[in-house]
Amino acid sequence: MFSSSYKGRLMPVLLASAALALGGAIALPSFAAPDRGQEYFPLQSYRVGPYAAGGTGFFGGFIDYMNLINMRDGGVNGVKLTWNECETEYEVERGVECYERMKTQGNPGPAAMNPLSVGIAYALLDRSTSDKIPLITINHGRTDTTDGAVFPYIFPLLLNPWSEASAMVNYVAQRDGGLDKLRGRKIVVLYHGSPYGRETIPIFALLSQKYGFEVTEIEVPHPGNQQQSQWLQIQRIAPEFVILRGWGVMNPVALKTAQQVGFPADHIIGNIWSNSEEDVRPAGAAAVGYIALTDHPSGTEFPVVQEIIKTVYGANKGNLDDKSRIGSGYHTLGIINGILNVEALRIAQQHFGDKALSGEQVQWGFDHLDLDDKRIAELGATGLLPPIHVTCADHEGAGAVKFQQWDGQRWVTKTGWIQADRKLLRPLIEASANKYAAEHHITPRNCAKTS
Amino acid sequence: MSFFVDVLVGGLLSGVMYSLVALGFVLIYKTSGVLNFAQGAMVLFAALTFVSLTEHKLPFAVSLLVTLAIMVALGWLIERFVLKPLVNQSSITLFMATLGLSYVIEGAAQLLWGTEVHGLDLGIPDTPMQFGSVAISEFDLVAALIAATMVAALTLFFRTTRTGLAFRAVADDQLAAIAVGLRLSHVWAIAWALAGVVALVAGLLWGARLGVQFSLSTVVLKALPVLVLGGFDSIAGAIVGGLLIGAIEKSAEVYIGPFVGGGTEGWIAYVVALGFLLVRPAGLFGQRELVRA
Amino acid sequence: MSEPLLSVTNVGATYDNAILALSRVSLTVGAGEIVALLGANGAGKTTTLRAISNLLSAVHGQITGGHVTFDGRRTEKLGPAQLVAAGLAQVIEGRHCFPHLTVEENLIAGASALRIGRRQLAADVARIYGYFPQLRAKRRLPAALCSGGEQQMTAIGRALMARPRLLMLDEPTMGLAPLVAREIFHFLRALNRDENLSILVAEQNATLALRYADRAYVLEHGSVALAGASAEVRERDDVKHFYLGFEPRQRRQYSSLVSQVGT
Amino acid sequence: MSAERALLELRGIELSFGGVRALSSVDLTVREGDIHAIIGPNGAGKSSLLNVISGLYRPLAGTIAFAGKDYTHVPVSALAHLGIARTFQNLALFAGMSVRDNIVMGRAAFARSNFAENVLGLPRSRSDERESARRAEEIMDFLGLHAKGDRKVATLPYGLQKRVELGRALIAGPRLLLLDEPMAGMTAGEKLEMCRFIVEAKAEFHTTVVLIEHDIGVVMDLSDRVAVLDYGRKIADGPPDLIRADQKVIDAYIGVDHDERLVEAAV
Amino acid sequence: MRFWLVAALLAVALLVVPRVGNTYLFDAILTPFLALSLAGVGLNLLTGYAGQISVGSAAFMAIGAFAAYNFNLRVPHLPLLASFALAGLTAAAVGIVFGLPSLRLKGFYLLVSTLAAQYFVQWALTNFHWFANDDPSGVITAPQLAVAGIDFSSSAGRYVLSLAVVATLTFVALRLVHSQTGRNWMAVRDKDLAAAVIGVPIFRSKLLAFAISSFYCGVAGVLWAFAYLRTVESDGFTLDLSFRILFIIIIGGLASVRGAFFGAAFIVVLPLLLSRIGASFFGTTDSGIAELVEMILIGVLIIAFLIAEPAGLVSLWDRGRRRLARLLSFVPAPQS
Repeated sequence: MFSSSYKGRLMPVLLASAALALGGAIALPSFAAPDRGQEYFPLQSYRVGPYAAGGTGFFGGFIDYMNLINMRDGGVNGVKLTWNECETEYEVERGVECYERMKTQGNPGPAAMNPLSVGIAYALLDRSTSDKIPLITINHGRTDTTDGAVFPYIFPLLLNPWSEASAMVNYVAQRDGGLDKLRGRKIVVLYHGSPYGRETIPIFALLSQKYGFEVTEIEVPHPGNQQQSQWLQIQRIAPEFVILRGWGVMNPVALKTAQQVGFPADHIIGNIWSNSEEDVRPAGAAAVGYIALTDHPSGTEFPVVQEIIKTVYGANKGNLDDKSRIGSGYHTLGIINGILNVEALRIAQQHFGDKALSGEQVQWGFDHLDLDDKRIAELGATGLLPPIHVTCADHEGAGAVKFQQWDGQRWVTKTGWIQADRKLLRPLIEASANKYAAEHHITPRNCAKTS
Repeated sequence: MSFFVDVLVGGLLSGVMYSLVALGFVLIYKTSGVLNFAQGAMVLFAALTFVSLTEHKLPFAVSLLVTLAIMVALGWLIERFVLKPLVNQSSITLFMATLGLSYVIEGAAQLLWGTEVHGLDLGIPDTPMQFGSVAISEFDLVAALIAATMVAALTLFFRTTRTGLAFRAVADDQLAAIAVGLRLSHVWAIAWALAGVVALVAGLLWGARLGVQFSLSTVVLKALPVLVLGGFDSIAGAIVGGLLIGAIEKSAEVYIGPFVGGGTEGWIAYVVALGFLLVRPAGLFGQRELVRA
Repeated sequence: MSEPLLSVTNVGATYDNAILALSRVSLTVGAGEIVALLGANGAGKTTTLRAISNLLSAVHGQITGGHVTFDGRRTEKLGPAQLVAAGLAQVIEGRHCFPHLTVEENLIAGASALRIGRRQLAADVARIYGYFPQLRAKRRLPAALCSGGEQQMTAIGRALMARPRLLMLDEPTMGLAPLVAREIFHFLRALNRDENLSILVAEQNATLALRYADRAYVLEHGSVALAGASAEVRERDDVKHFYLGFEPRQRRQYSSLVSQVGT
Repeated sequence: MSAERALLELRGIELSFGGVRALSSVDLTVREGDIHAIIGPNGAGKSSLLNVISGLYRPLAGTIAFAGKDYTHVPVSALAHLGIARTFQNLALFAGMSVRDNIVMGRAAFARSNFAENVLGLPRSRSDERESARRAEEIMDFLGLHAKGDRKVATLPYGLQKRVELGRALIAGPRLLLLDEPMAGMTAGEKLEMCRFIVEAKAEFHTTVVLIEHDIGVVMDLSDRVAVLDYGRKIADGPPDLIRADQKVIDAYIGVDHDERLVEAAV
Repeated sequence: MRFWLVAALLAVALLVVPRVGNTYLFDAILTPFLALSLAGVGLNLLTGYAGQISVGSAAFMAIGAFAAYNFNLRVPHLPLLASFALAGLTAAAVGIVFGLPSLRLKGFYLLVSTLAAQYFVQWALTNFHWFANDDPSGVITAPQLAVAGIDFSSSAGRYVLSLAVVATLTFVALRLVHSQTGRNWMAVRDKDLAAAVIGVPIFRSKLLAFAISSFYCGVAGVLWAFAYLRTVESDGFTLDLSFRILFIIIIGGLASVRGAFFGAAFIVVLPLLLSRIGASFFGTTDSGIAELVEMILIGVLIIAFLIAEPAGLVSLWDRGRRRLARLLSFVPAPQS
């Protein structure tokens, strides 16, 4: 009575399609292979899964910028940019598979890897070093990779996590009228339960010791859609500020839960991954007044964004499906990431000639990446990113951030560039990097010589 | 003391949300013995469909009705194309099939409506109200109310309608149900459709709280310990289990969490459920022990 | 004689594709008849009834041959629900009341295969209470809490709710006190007489069944060993043999075996 | 012919399930070397009695003496070492295993090697395996199963599966063999063969047999003694000829007109 | 015949493949395939043979990985393979603890109890920083892989090392399931009552199954961490990974050591296959859509396989082989 009409026919269909699939996979090229003589940027992107919003915005911005360069300038000094995507879903295994699949493609090979995932970046640390492909972890990554002597191929550009923590503490101090006012204050750090989230645990402890504020660090398990008990705990501690080191869904949920327990939004300070429109919009009214740090302010008023709208989206080649997301935080970060990658290539070309370069050559460009206010203005990105000066020893190159507040519709910038206390951090970074070097038998290169 | 009450109340109310998800499991398990892992995906699918419809400028009520219709249709499709051909297979096979199903539903939901995070505003403010010294979010209260209404409605449905009667008959004794002329596949289809409706309600409430996005589908993992505690086949158990788990989880995180570095919420429910099981292997309200696949 | 209401022709059946349960069973039930199906445990009575109402597939069984005609229609393509709707109801072995449903709900569930309105349904339930007045008192009690006799009445009542023309019962007196068992058969006889309901009853208690039935079939090893009018069957000595193994020929075989080995 | 010594003695066994009385004050004495049958209508408590003897049910009251030792309930885990083996009414074979492995399993309690020895193939494990294999071959020869050794047991016809189950019980060389309907659902020919196995097993392994069987013809011919249960009580016990003539037994089986019976009881 | 086939296969895998393969083949396909196969063999011992469902395999992989890391770190001069074995033993010990509920629980209730293991272990490994040698991110990095002075750190080397470990343990598993231990497991699985009656120590057999299965998963975790990813955090050993391993044994075939390899091939290769087809089909337009279509397809395929071949790829394979053998033998099949 339960015999089902299609059951019997299923197996032949399955076998036939399996054969077809196998044949197809062998016959078809695995990607539209990058053309010879073009600069190849493999994208380990993620447009699905819990962090899809971040992925689509960031990689959308990156692709939009590369499209702009190709369409407006005909590439970088005549070298067209090319790319393809491999979906990682923010998962390490898939990231590794993508890396392995993409690293051999392109001629002369990939310019740089941009996985936008701390977990994946960790797994690629020695792989990309031994394969001589720069690994860009803009605004994130492992802090001690800032030490370019030990990690020549890893670039936590603009802002590493420790700088970020320091800048946030500095901002709190500035609001209160000086670092000496921090003594006795209570601060809670609410962080994402992942390597990214945990990266700053020791540094907050250090800062609290140095400035005498009381810090409680509370973890929110991945993906962060359950925070009630954490916020009840916060309610009990009653801190002056909550520093939110969130990611993806954790951010709106944090804001909503804060509202639920009655914690004021304007005393929550979000970090670099809690500062996009996608993080606050879903929280609705609960997000009004929320403050976040940024080094990639959102907005469409920047000339480079305008040009993308005009040239790329005008030609219907824009990457974002939802046009209202143009100029959102993730999107502008993607654009900035595009700028930095392209400029590194440009600088490397000055050294190696105007042609498609290998990863090893592009590394030279990143190692000498230097964008001052003038160059940033030429790029149409004034105010969009701080000046950056990368050196052999310093792969961060900036460490300055602005603070912005959400008014319910848009982010309103509240401060100019605020610097992290990089002098304080540098010895710690070096110590950590040297420990890594010792464990992994790496001989640091001599930066005094090369620069 | 008042803090403890705050925690307890907060826990109980979030437990209500767990119960809502667990309810969907119970409906299907009771009639067909399938542990439906795709329930979470159905929650996501329902919420995403609804919110996308409203974003396409459909009025609230129309969106609700359309989503309802889609969920019912989905239930029927699942019965027809997944469960029916798998009848008489071991329960582990059925479980794995629902896992596969969850991929399909999650994929389809996002393919249809995109992967962006959507805010969902049901017009219920999520701000605390003071009841004496205890602060309770209005949203939580409304959620609890809706959950209570739904349980009442389901109970009424089962007690008073003939479909409900058929449903209970199948849950009680399948062979006898066939012998009196009940069509199992009809009842199963209804169970899946109802589970879809429950998923819609859960999706709306969870979605309003968390934003409508991918991780909604992971709420299913919160429902499992609830089911263990309450018994896989008891509606009352789903409610009581949910409340218990919510309360235990929150108080543990607040009172024990700080001493062990926090994050106990991820497992405490399971460990409590496990400890409980060792004492009562069929759950609080469970009717019979399940035999291995 | 006109076409019988039910005719079973050479039906064979197995469980799990391995256990042979029936081989070539044939029987008929005429309109208005009470027919008894007798035999020892495991002779195939239950399987025969399940084969008739197409319940075998629900218990890992299958029909391997032959065919069943009910009211002139072949039944192999009909599902159990359709058969019930066509007027063939069964009280399955061991009663199988829905334990958590009340007595009244059990009865209502019996009408599942029919499309009838609420009022009609209430009238039908009242009719059952007419047959079994003691059920009315227990109408709100979960069936599991009723006595064995009441459960059997509930099960019979539930089957009658489908307004059958042929009622099949599988060991309706199993485990019941003698007086209750008699009461049940008495009731069946009355129902048959008053409403012209045809009945096929599988029963282990041959004496009791033969006293009420018009005709009887005796099953042995999954096939019909003996058939005839009740009185006739009652008088035959070999009925005893089917239960107590008096068949001389077979005995010899085993005995010789024993003596052979013993020496 | 058979010794008069009692191998198994049940005294005053009481058993009930959720208030329903399954066995009431049942006494049973099984003499060593006998085939002792237990018969009775459906639901009379025959299988329950077997489950009490094999320790699966714990009686409410009563004692069980086996080979001179008293138990309030028989420990299941020690059953094999006591020398008791049984078969089940509805086949309890290990469906996913081969015929040979099923039979070998009957010696599970007597394996001396542990898993580490098994993995490494140490002498003790090897001798275990050899011994088991040898005995399994013997049993399969005895039961006519040698051609089927590698077949998955679930693919065999029912009659053969019953035989495998008997083999699994026999390989342990039990002193007492409990058979729960070993011939149910068999054709006459299969029954005859099964009878032969039981009789031969008794002769060859000196096994005492307690047998539940519905085919009374078989029972009467095969058994040394027959006990009759009805409604959880033993209503008769004795040699087949006496049982056959016992009016209570006839009543219980064929059913009497209950009025008569009530009258009889009243008299 | 079969022995020679397997031997030939192994010889090719060990001698030929490392010479002709590229790093993509090793790092993205073969090494994860081997690690997952081993985990599948382990879970199959527990679920397929002993009949105890578990969705905690990833947790035991995590225990293995972290234990091996710590043994390597903290015990000087410990040979690499010894740390593998110790890691497996650690996982086995924890496995016994989480196997205790199997005394009383069955089916889905037991499944939920293994979920407790999954979450608790993941939490403990992240929360107590000692396990990751106080790395602030909770990430551990593989040590240099050297056995008896030979370095296995290259892609091909890691593949060969994995292959050797997996082949050895598979051999052991095969012996185990054909021994009294394996028979006891199957007896408990098929009819625990009958098993008890004939004297199988039920509880001890179940615990042994948990222990050995966890040992296998633990070693698989070491391979996953050391040979495949090289850098892992405990969050990488998710429930999703546990489910994948469960899929492997169900799709491959329960109670079949070979099945774990078939299943692992299916689970590792299918997504790659689909994503390759997807990439060429959708081009570079939107990897998201390709990914979602892929997700749906995987789900559909899983359901379809469960419906069409509930006994797993192994039985499909055996049927195919028999049919092929009949074709090749040129003897017409006997008419039945």
